Amino acid sequence: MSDPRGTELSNVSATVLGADEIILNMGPQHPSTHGVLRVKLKLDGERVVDSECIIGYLHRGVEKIAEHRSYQQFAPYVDRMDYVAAVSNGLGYCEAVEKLLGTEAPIRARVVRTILTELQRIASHLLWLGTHALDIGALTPVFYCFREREEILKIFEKYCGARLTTHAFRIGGLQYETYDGFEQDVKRFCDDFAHRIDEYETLLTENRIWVGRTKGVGILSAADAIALGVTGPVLRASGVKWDLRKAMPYAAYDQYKFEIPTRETGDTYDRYVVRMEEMRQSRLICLQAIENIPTGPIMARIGKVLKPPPGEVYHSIEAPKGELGYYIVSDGTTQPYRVRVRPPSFINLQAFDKMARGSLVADVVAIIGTIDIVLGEVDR
Amino acid sequence: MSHLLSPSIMRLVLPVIYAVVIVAVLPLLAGYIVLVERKVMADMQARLGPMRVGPHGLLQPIADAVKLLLKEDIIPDKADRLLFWLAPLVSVTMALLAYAALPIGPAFQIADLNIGLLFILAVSSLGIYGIVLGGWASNSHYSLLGALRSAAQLVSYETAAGLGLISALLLAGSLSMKDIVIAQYDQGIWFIFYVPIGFFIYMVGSIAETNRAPFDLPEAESELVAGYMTEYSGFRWSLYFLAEYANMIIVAGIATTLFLGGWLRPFASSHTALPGTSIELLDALPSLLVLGVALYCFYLAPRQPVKIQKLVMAMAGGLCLIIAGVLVGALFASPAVLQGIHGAFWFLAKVFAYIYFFLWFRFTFPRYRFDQLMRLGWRFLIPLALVNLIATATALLATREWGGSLFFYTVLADVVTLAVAMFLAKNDEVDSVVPVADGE
Amino acid sequence: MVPVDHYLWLSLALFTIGVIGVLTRRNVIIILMSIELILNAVNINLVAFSHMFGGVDGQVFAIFIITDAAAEAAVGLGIILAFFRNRETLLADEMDMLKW
Amino acid sequence: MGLNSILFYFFAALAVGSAILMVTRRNVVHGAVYLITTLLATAGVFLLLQAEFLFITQVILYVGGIMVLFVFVIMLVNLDVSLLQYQFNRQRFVGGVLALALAAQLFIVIKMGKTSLFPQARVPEVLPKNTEAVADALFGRFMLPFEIASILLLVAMIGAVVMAKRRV
Repeated sequence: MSDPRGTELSNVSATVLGADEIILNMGPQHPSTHGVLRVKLKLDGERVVDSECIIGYLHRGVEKIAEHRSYQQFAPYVDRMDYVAAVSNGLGYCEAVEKLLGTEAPIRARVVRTILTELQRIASHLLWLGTHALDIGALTPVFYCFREREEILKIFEKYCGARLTTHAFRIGGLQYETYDGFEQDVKRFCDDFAHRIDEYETLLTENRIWVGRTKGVGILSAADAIALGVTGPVLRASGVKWDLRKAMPYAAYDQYKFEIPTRETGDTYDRYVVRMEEMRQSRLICLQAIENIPTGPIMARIGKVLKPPPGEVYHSIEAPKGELGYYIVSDGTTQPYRVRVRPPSFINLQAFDKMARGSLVADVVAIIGTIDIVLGEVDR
Repeated sequence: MSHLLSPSIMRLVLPVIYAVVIVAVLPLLAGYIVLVERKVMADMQARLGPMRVGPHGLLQPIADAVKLLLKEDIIPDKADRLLFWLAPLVSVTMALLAYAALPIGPAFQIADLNIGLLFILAVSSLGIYGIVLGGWASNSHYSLLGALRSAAQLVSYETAAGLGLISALLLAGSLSMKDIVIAQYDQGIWFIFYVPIGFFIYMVGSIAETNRAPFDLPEAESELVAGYMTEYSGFRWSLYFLAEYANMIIVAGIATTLFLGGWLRPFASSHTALPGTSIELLDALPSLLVLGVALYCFYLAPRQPVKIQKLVMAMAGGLCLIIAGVLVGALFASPAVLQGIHGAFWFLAKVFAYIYFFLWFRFTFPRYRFDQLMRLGWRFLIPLALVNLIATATALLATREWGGSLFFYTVLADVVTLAVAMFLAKNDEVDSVVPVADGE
Repeated sequence: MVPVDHYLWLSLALFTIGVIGVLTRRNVIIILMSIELILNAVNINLVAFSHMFGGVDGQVFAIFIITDAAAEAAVGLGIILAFFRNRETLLADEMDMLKW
Repeated sequence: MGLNSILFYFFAALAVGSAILMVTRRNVVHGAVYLITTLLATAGVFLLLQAEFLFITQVILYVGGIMVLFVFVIMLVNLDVSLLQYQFNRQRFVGGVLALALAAQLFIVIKMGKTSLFPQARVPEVLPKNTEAVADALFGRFMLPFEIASILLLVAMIGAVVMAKRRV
């Protein structure tokens, strides 16, 4: 400080310090980033000018593990990716391996799989709705959502003994027969759920604050969504009618009638509406399927030791969050040579920066919520 | 003994007693409001709420207080120690100071200031320093952003709330809290029926001022962690907490005094005595209500699972019984005592009713975004409050000039204000659909 | 009963401190705050005289001065914000460009 | 010395002490806090002078309004740099001397005029209700200045918005 006026010092610092741009670090232990997502935001006042998602805090090397496990042994691991939609993960993996083996599960197994997967879709969307509403400050819906989700988890528990990471399906079909009263349980849930979902909508859909917080927030145009590889409800809310259940039917979806809800704008509100409608459609699928579960075997004849012929396969399903794909390379041994998962959350998270730029800090929370990410799946 | 009770001494001693009572009771009251809040929340969310500490969680506030006091007191590195220490004190002092002018009963008031209402508004507006300085002194982005939000929010909504209050002030013609209640007694009607829109504006403004949902941006837990309180813990944190709940009671008290008739019972101006006595019909109501609660407690007591919980429940019933006894006793005492005790009962009942609305809103609505909150304040509430003010003043003037019933004119004024409100809301809707544009 | 001139002494002290602040500090915000202090010192005078003569005229003037102070603070702080945005400094002696 | 006098000297000491601290602090936030203390002490003096309405105006407007604005702006502009800079300007000695000279002049004026200029006026025992009296004066004789003040505020508001706007 040789210069008593200290002008030198002030000139130096002026280049270092921006006028009112600050870096705000959200996470990895921020309550509303749904796990250990870390977001670095560059803020101009309260407006986001740049954002960066930093992931990997939950990396467990699931894909690598697969290379040292037999095909059956790896099946429970996939449940740990999207742990709020374990059944869907299992379905994707089992069908991919079945495709690799060149076989198919019996029709009864496929119908039961469809029912359970659709229930899982409802459960996943319920969890999303509750936490998303909580992020935006509505404290009550989350408890209502958990109440209904609990019913679904009870059905899972009765069916296979586990609630969250179910490992419900086996390669080639199902391990367990449905329990007595399965149909009644699902039916009771579906009947109940019809007016439960109206209950959520009375709390949110027309609420001025909710509309104000979600309309026009985090807009993602259809072109951007396609360019970024976004799938699932996020894509459909942007106006692209793309649903693998219709586009490349798997399990037993080709037998049932259902709509693919889409919206135009691609903002947070549209994604909300799309997911609400998807829950209704899932309920309809469940009701149709439960009417007529075909009888017959639940397991294809595939033998105890799986040795798929050398080759590779890619199979994808419409998980609650978007396209969940498995790319499996077999070298003819009992263990896969390589397994690569295409997780919907990971790809959808790419759209975050597009949505967040120019929005406010409060919207960032809404935008993270609306993508519906699960970090277990993003990081694997 | 007689000289001790002489009026001049009592004039000095009574305020001190009141002050001590308020300072002693307020933390407990705040604790129980938290319990009520959790119970109401649980009820609205289809669950039970606190059930473990005491029957139905009756002792939960005490357990919470003990926990808070025993927590480690952490001062962040590089925090401004002096201000970090001072800020919660400012918050809580200002909140407590406001009670000086709040009339809980016709006599139960520490100081009947000529400018009572302004005094309360002034001190509660000073509470903002506690928040802003606390947020700044913590040396954390979260705290600072929370503090700045809250500064902006308080300044804007104070204006709206103040303008809402003035409509009632016009009717009362005084700033003294006591005179305002007396004016309502004289006119035989609570001011809420004259200026419902003013009440509504004040209600929204007061929710925003106390940082309650849906205006709880300064402490939006999902966005800014806990806002300005992020870095606080233990005792300091509980001071903030106390200040928040004390402020809630204050705003509820202001609303009660200005719009809901203060300590007056419903239909205070009509007198219907019970046959054969001098006891009035409606004066018996409080005792019966509390008696009902006491009986319910006694009904629940043997149904508690644990012996100690049975005991606590019975004690709660006994407490209610004692209160009911006091209320009944007051019926036979002198009119001043009757007014004092029953006044406090009605005042607290109205305050709790008002706070119940706060809770109801909190568990129903999502949270506003900062710009939306500002828009609501500046572009809807303040213009509406101004229109309401002018309309009410016109109604008063019309009554004075042309005669006729004030009620008729105020209804007209309200209709006009509502029309303006519709217009404003429609304008607002057009704006809010437009996506957030960049600031270029 | 406090003699009137004691109010004047208080006012004088605050006024002088304010002037010293304006003339010697570099930070524009502190300078602005010192101006507020000067205005406040004037208010004490006005109210003291108003009380001395038993009227309220002095108080009315004090209210006008507070209004003035509010206006001045609003514009002054606006200027400071604009200044800070453009020059990223708060020092009065660096306000040496007539335009930027 | 009655209670009134004790309170006056207490407030006076508080005001002057905080004022001195205000102009000498390095940290602007601390300066603002001391200015707030000064303003509150002055408000106390107003109360002793039975100017209740002005007391409230001072607290609500000055402390609750203007100073909040100050604190707000101080927190918006970054402070870390200014803490390290030299706090007084080059003319500090000249400025200080000038200020003291001005103070000395005023001192002499007050001292000389103490007996002649300010007759010990009689304070009426019962003052009219302060708020009403101020209101009568404001909306009666001082109506025009009042309106001018409101226009001034409007102009200031527009000016502040224009100045603070991001890019004009």
